[in-house]
Amino acid sequence: MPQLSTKNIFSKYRYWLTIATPQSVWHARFQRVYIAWLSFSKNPIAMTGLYIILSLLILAMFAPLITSGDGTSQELQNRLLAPSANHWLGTDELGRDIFDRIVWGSQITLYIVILVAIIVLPIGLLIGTVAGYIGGWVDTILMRVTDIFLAFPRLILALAFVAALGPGLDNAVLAIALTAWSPFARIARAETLTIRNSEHILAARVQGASTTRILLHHITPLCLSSVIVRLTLDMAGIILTAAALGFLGLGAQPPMPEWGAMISSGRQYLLDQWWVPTIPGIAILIVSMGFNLLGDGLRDVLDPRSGEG
Amino acid sequence: MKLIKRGVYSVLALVGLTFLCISSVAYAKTPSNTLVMAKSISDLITLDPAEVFELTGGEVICNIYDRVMMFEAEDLTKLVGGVAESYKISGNGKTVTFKIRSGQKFHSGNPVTASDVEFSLRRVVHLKKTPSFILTQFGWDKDNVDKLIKATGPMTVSVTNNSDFSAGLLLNALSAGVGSVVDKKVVMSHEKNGDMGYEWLKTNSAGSGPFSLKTWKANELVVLEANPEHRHGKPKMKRVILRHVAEPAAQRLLVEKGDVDMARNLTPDQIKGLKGKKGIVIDNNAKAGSVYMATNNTHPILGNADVRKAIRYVVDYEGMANSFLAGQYKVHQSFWPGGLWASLENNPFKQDLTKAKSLVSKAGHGKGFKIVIDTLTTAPFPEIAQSVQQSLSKIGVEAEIILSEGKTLWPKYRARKHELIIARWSPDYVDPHSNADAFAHNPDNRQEAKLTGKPAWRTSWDDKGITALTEAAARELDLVKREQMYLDLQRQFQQTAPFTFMFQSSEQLVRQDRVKGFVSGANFDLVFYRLVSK
Amino acid sequence: MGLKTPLGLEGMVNKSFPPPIVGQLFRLFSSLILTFIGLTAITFIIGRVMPADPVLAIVGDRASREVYDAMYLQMGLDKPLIQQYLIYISNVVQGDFGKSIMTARDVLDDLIRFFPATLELATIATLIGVFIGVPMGVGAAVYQGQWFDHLVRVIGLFGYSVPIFWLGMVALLIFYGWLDVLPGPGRIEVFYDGVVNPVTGIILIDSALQEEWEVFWNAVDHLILPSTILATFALAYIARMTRSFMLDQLNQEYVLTARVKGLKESSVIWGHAFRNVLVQLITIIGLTYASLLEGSVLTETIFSWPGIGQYITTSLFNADMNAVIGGTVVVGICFVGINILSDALYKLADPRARGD
Amino acid sequence: MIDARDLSITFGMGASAVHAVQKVSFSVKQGESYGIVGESGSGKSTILRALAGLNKDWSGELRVKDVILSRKRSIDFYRGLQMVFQDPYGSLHPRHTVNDILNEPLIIHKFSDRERRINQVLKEVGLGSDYRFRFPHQLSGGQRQRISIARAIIISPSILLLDEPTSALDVSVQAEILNLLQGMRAAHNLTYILVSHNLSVVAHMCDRLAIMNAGKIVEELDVEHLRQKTPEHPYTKQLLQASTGYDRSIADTLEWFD
Amino acid sequence: MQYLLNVEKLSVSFETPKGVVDAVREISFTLGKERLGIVGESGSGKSQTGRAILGLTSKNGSVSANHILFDGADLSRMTERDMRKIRGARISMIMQDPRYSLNPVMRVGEQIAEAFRVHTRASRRQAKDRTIEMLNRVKIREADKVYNLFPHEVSGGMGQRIMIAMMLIPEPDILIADEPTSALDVTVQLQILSILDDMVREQGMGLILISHDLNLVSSFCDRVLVMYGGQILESLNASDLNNAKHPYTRGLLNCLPSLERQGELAVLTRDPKWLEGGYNIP
Repeated sequence: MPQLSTKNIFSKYRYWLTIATPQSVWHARFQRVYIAWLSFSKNPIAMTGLYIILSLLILAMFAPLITSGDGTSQELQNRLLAPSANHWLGTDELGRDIFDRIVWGSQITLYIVILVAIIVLPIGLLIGTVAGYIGGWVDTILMRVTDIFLAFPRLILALAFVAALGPGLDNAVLAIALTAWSPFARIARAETLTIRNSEHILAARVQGASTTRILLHHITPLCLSSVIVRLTLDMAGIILTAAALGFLGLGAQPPMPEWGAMISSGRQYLLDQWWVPTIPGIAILIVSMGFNLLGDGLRDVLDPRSGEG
Repeated sequence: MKLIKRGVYSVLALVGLTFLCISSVAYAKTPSNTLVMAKSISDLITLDPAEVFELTGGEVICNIYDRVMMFEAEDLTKLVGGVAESYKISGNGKTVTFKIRSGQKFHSGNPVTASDVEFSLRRVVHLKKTPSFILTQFGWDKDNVDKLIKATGPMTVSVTNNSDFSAGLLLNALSAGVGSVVDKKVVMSHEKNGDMGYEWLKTNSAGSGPFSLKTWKANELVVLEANPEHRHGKPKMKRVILRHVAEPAAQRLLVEKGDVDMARNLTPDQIKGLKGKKGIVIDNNAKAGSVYMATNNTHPILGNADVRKAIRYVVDYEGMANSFLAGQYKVHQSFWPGGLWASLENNPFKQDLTKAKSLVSKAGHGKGFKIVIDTLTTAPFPEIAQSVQQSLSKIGVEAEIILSEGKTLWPKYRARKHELIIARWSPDYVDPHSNADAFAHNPDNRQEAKLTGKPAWRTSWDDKGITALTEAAARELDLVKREQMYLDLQRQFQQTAPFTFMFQSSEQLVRQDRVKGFVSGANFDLVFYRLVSK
Repeated sequence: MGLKTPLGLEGMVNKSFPPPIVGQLFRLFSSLILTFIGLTAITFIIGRVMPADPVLAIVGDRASREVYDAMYLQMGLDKPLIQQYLIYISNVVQGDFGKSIMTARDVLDDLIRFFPATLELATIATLIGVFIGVPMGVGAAVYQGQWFDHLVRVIGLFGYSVPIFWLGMVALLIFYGWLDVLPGPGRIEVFYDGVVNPVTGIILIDSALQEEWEVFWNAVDHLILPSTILATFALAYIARMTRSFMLDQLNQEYVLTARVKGLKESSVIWGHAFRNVLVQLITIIGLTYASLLEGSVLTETIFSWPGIGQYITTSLFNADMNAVIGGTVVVGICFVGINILSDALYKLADPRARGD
Repeated sequence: MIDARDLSITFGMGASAVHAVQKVSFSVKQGESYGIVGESGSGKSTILRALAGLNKDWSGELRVKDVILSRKRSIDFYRGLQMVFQDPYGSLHPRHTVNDILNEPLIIHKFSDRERRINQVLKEVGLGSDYRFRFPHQLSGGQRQRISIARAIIISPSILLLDEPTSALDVSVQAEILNLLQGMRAAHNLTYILVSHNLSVVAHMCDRLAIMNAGKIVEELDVEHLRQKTPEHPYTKQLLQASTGYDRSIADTLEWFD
Repeated sequence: MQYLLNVEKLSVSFETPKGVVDAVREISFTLGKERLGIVGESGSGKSQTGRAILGLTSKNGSVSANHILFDGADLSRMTERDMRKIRGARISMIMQDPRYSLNPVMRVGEQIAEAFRVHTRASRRQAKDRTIEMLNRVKIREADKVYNLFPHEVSGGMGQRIMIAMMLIPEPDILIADEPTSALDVTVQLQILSILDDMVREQGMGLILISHDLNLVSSFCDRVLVMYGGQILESLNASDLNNAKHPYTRGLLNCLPSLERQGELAVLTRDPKWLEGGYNIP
C-alpha cells in the first residue's frame, strides 16, 4: 500500500477541486467555492478584511480563555489606569480592564452583525424581488413603502424605534434592522428588474415554472450576491449605527461592554485618560474596516461586472 | 502624472485657503463686561416663574425676578424681605401683611406695586402649573385666592394662610420661584385667551431683578442683560451668557482655552485633570441636592422590610464617594441635606455584605433574585448604578440596568412600575418640609389616589405614623420643637423607608481666576450673577 | 418605414415608456404627499407608543395629579389616536406644526432656526466631498493600481469605517485643545450672537450680506472642523463611486473612439469619460447630500451645533413629538426633494433620459 | 398544429404606443418547420414570445393543437411546447449546474425517471455525462446552446420555438447546432418555428417561411421559391439580394430606412 | 510593391487571472492602397491586430513586433505623444457597434467636429461646416439637423455612417474597420460598405476590414487574410477564395448554410497542427 504524504493528500484534494468533470452537484458546488476562494485569496485587501473578521470571531469565541474576567468586575481603587503590563489597554472609569471589555465586546458586535443580517436579508430580498418581478401595483405599493423608509432619517428612525421599544441591545438591533432593510429591497428590486427579462428567466417561464419557483430558485440566488456584498459593506455602517445608539445611551445598557457605549461613557476622559474612549474607537474602526475590505473582496469575487478591482 | 499634479494643486489650494481662514482669526476671548458660562441648558423649557421647576430655569429666573421674600446673595443664611421691605404676622399667626419696598422698578420702567405682588401670587394659583403646590398647600385655590391674597393698599399686601402650616413655612415658600413678582401691566398686555400672559412669559421676561432676558435659544444659549435700575445697583457684568454645551469634555476644553469664563457641568475626574492649571480656579459649593435609591414596596421581594434594609448595607458609599464621585458628592444618608437647619448629620450605614446577605436570607431570598435598576443617562447615575449592580451581585442579586432620559424614567416611577430606581432630588424651597412632604408623607396609598408627585406614594410606602409625624412637624410653630421633630422623623425614616439616601451633592465650579463674586447657594434656584466681576 | 430603436424592439418588452409631463408632475406631487403622510403617521404612532410621557415633559416629574390631568386634557391626549392624527394633519396643512415643549416656541419657528444650521453644515460638507472626492476618484481610476489609487482606497476605507463621533472628539482635541488652530464647539462665538440679523438663517450668507466680516470669518472658522468631519464619509463615498464609475467608463468603447481620434489623454478623461461619470454622479451626490442633511446628528452633538438633527434627537428624548414630527417631515421632504431634483438634473445631463 | 389569426401586439399606450406586430396570420402544420425572417424590429421575435406566453399584450387568436390560447398558459401547455433562445450566455442560469438546469423542467412537470432522462438527453445533444455537473461558464457557446436545446426537449414536447438559435455563434459552431436541430426534428417528429434574420439559415432549416417587415408579414413562401430566387414582394427580393454578399450595383439600388 | 503599412512579427498577449493568453502570435502582413480583409472566428485575434497597430491595446496587454512601419516610422516604437499625432489624422478605426462607440452624452456633430479640430487649427465654425459637409458625404440627409442629435436618437445604420464621417474627416491614410457592419441588418450592411467603398476610392486610402463573415469580406475586399488562433493561416486574393488551400478556410466555407445547398452541413474539424506552422501558407 503506497504511503500517502500530506503533500499527496493535499494535491489529491486540489485535483478533486479543480477537475473539469465534477461528479456530483456537491462536487460542483465545492469547486465553485474553491475557484471563488482562489481568486479571493489572491486579493490581499480582501484577505486583510477576512483576517480581521476571523480575528473578531476568534476573539469572540475564545473570550473566556483570553480574558481574566467577564469585563464587568470593578475595582474602584484601580480606576483610569494607563495601559501597562497588568492592564494592557488600561482601565476605565470604574476600574474595569479595557482589554477584557474589548474582547467581550466583540461578542456583542458579532451578535449585532448576525442578528441584523438575519432580519434584513429576508425582508429586503422578499420585498425587492416580489416588487421587481411582479411589477404593477404591487411594485408601486411596496416601493412607496420602501421610499418612505428611505426618506426617513435613518439614525432618527432608529432612535425613534428604540425610544418606542425601550433602550437595550436587542431593541437597538431590531431598530437598526427596521431602518436598514430598505436599501436592500431597492437593490434586490433593481437587480430583479435586470434579471427578470433575461432569457434564462424567460426559459424558466416557458418550462412552466411558477412565480414562487422563479423567485426562489432563479431570481433570489442572483440577487443574493449583490445583496450580500452590499450587506457586508453596510455592516460597517450598521456597527457604527449600533455604536451611535450606544453612544446616545439607547443601545446596549451598562455594564455591557458594547464599544459604542464604551466610547460614550469614556468620552469625558478623552483629555486626561485618552485610552478610555480611544481604544473602543479604534476597535470599531478596525472591525468596520475589516467588513469594508471583506465586502470589497466579495464584490470582486461575486460580482465581477463592477469595475472596482 | 499631470493629472495627479493637478489634483495635488487643487488640494493644496484648498488647504491653503483653510489656513488663510484660520490665520485670520484673532482669538477674541470673552469680553471683559460679559460673563460666559458653559452649561447644559437642555432642561430649560420655560421661563415663566409660575411654571419654572427645572434647575436651569430656576437659576435664570432667580436673576430676572426679585421674589417677595429672599435669601440675598450677600448672606445666604438669612431669609429677608425681597420685593417686600418688611412683613407683619397677625396675632393668630394666620395673616401676613407685607409692606412693599418703594422706588423699585420693573425692567419696563413700571413701578413695583402691591397690585403686582397680588397678581403674581394669584397668577401662580390660577395657572396651576407644577410648582403651584408650594402655594396651594396653604389652602389656596382659584376660588378663594382672590379673597386670601389681597393688596390692601398701594404698597401693602395681605396674605392669609388657609391651612395649619406655620407662618414660617409660608415665608420660606414665598422665597421660592413662585414668589417671583412679575410686571402685571406688561404681562397682561400679552394675555391671550385668558392665559394671564402665560404663553408670552414662557419665553420672555417681565421682572424687576438685576438682569433681564435678552435671548433664549433653546439648547443654544441664554443671554441676560444687566438692569441698571436694580435696587442693589447696577450689576458689574453688562451681559451674562449661558452657553449650552452638552458635552462635559467640550466644556472642559472651552474653559481651559478661556473661551468661557466658567464651566458648570464638569465631572470630578475632569476637575482632577484641571487642578493646578494656570488661571483656573475650582470652587466648591455645598448643594441641597440628594442622590437616593427607591425600592418599590409593591414588588414581591423588594417590599420586604429585611430586603430593604439589606440594600442599605449593600451600597458601597465610601468607595463611590472616594472615586468617581469625589469632590462632587459626599455620603449623606437622610432626606434633608446636611449643613442646613434641621439637618441630621449621622451616616449609620456602611457597606456590609455579610450583614446584607444574612438579611436577604432571613427574608427567604438567600438563593438570590433578579431585579431591574432604572436610572438616568447622565453622569454620575450610570456609574452609581453599575457600582450598586456589582455590589448586589455579591449578595446574589442579579440586576439589570436600564438607562433612560427623565421623560421616560418618571412615567415608570409615577406609575409604580419601577423595581429599584436611582434618582435625584432637590428641595423646592429651603424648609425640611419640602422634602418631608415628598418622601415621608403619603396620606392615601390607594392606586386611584394618584399622589404621583410624592415619591412616598410612588414607592407605595404606607406608613401612617411617619405621615402623621410629617404633618405635625409642618404645623409646629416652636422652632426648637420643630427642628427636633424633623430630626426624629429623619432617624425613623432612615431605618424603615423604602428610600436609601446615599449622597448629597456639592457643586464644583471651574472658573477663570479673574472671575469673582459668583454666588451659588445650597438650592438650585439660589444662584446669583449680580456680584460677578472680571 | 419601420420604427427602429437602437435596442431593437425585442429589448423593449415590458419597458415602460416615459410618461407625459402631466404624469410626471402627478408622480412628483403624489410621492411628496405619500412621503409626508407616511413620515407623519409613523412618527405619530411612535410618539404615542413611546414610554416617554409628553405631559411629564411639560409639567415635570413632581407634578401633582391635578396638574398632570389638566395638561393631559389640554394636549388632547384623551382623544382616539386617529382623531389626534387627523387634528394634527389638518393643523399642519394650515401651516401650524404645533408648539415645541422643549423650546416653548412654535415648531415652525424652531425649524426655521435650526434647519439652516444643518443646511449650512451639510452643504459645506458636500462641497468638500465633491471637490476633493471627485478628483481623487478620477485620479484613482486613471492610475488604477498605482500608489495614488491605493492612497485613495485607504482614505476611502478610513472614511467609511471611522466612527464619526469618535473622530469628531479626537479632532476637536487635536485642533482645538492641543494645536489651538481652530475654534471650539459651537456655530459662532457666543458674544457675536445677535450681531447679524437672521435673514436666511445661514450665518455665512447673512453676515456677508450685512458686511459683518468679523462674524463671517468667525463662522467660517467654526465651520471648518465639523464640516470636515461630516464630510469624511461623503468624501470617501464620492471618491469610491467616482473611481468605480470612471473605471466603468474608461472600459467603454467610446473612450477607445476618442483615443482613436488622437485626443490627448486629459481630453479623453475629462472631455469624454468624465462627462458620462458626471451624469451618474449626480444621483450619488444628491443621495450623499440628503444623507448628510439627515445624518448630521452625531456631528452636531459633538460640536454643539444647533442643527435639526440635534433638535430632533433632543426632542425625541424629551417626548416632544410635535418637534420630532416637524423635524422629520422637513428632513424627509428634503430627502424626497433632493432626489427629485437630482432626478431632474440627471434627465438634463443625460440625453438618453430626457424622454421627449 | 399552430394557428395565428389577426395577431397584433402593441407595447405601451397612447401616443407612445408601438405596434410591434399588426394583424399577422399564419399556420404551421404538424411536423413542419416554419421560418420567420425579418430584420431587427420587424416583430418576428415578438410573435414567438406571444405564442410562448411570455407576452400578454396581444390580441387576435392563437391556437395550438386546436386549443384556443388564453393569456395565461397552463403547465400542460408548456409540456407540449418549448423554446430555445438566442443568447447561449443569457439563457442559462449562471448559478445552476447543467444538472440543475435539466432537472428543473422534470421537477415542474413531475417526471419520475429524471436520472435516466438527463443522461439520455445529454448523450443526444452530443455532450457526455461529464458535462452534467458543470456550470454554464465552464462551457463554450456551442455547448451552452446544446444544453438549451437539451433543456427544451427533455420533457419531450411536440413543438419547439427557436428564437435566433445560432445568431450569437461562430459559423463553424452554427453548423453543428443546425445539424443537431435537424437531427432532433427527424428523431422526435418535432414541429419547429424558427425565427432568424439570416435568410440562409432559415432556407436551410425550413420548409416554409414568412418574410416580415415592420410588424407585417409581407410574403409567405415555400423554400423552393426562395431557392429559385423568385419571390414576389420587392422587400423579399431586396433581402435576398443583400444576403448574397457585397455587390456594388445592388448596394446602390437599396433604399435607406432611417 | 508600394505599401502603406508593413507589419512584421506582431504579437499581442494578455495577462489574465488564468495566466498569459497569446491573442496574436507573430503575424506579418503588408497593406497597400487596397481593401484588405482580415477574417476569423471569435478569439482569432483579428480585432487585437487592429488595436495593436493603433497602439490601443488595453492596459493588461503587451505588444511586441519587429516593426510596424508606417510612412517611414515604426509605430511599435513610437512614444504615446507621437502616436497621438498618427491616430485619427493618419490611421483611423471604426468599431463594431455605434451604440457603444459614440459618446452618449455628446451631440454627434460635436463628436465629429472634435475629430477634425484635434488635428487642425480650424475654428469652431469651420469645423462645423466641415462636419456638415462630411455628413452629406456619408449620405445623411438633413445633416444640420442630425448634427444636433444625440447618439441614442439615431439608428444603427446612421450611427455607423456618423462613425465613418468622424473617422474620415481628418482624411487619414489608413482606415481600420473592425466589424463595422455586424451589428446591422443585411440591407444596411451593404449600404455602409458601399459608403466605405466610395471613401476608399475617393481618398485613396488603405482599408483593413476586420470581419467574421467570409462571404462579405471576399465579395468586398481585394485581398483576404484568414486568422485562426492568433496566426494568419492563409493570405489570398479575394477572387481566389474558392481555391483556398488551407483546410480551415475550406472548412469555414463549407459549413455555411446557403440557399443552394441542402442536407447536413459540413462540420469543421480543427487540427492542432494548424498552429504549429504545418500549414502556414505565406
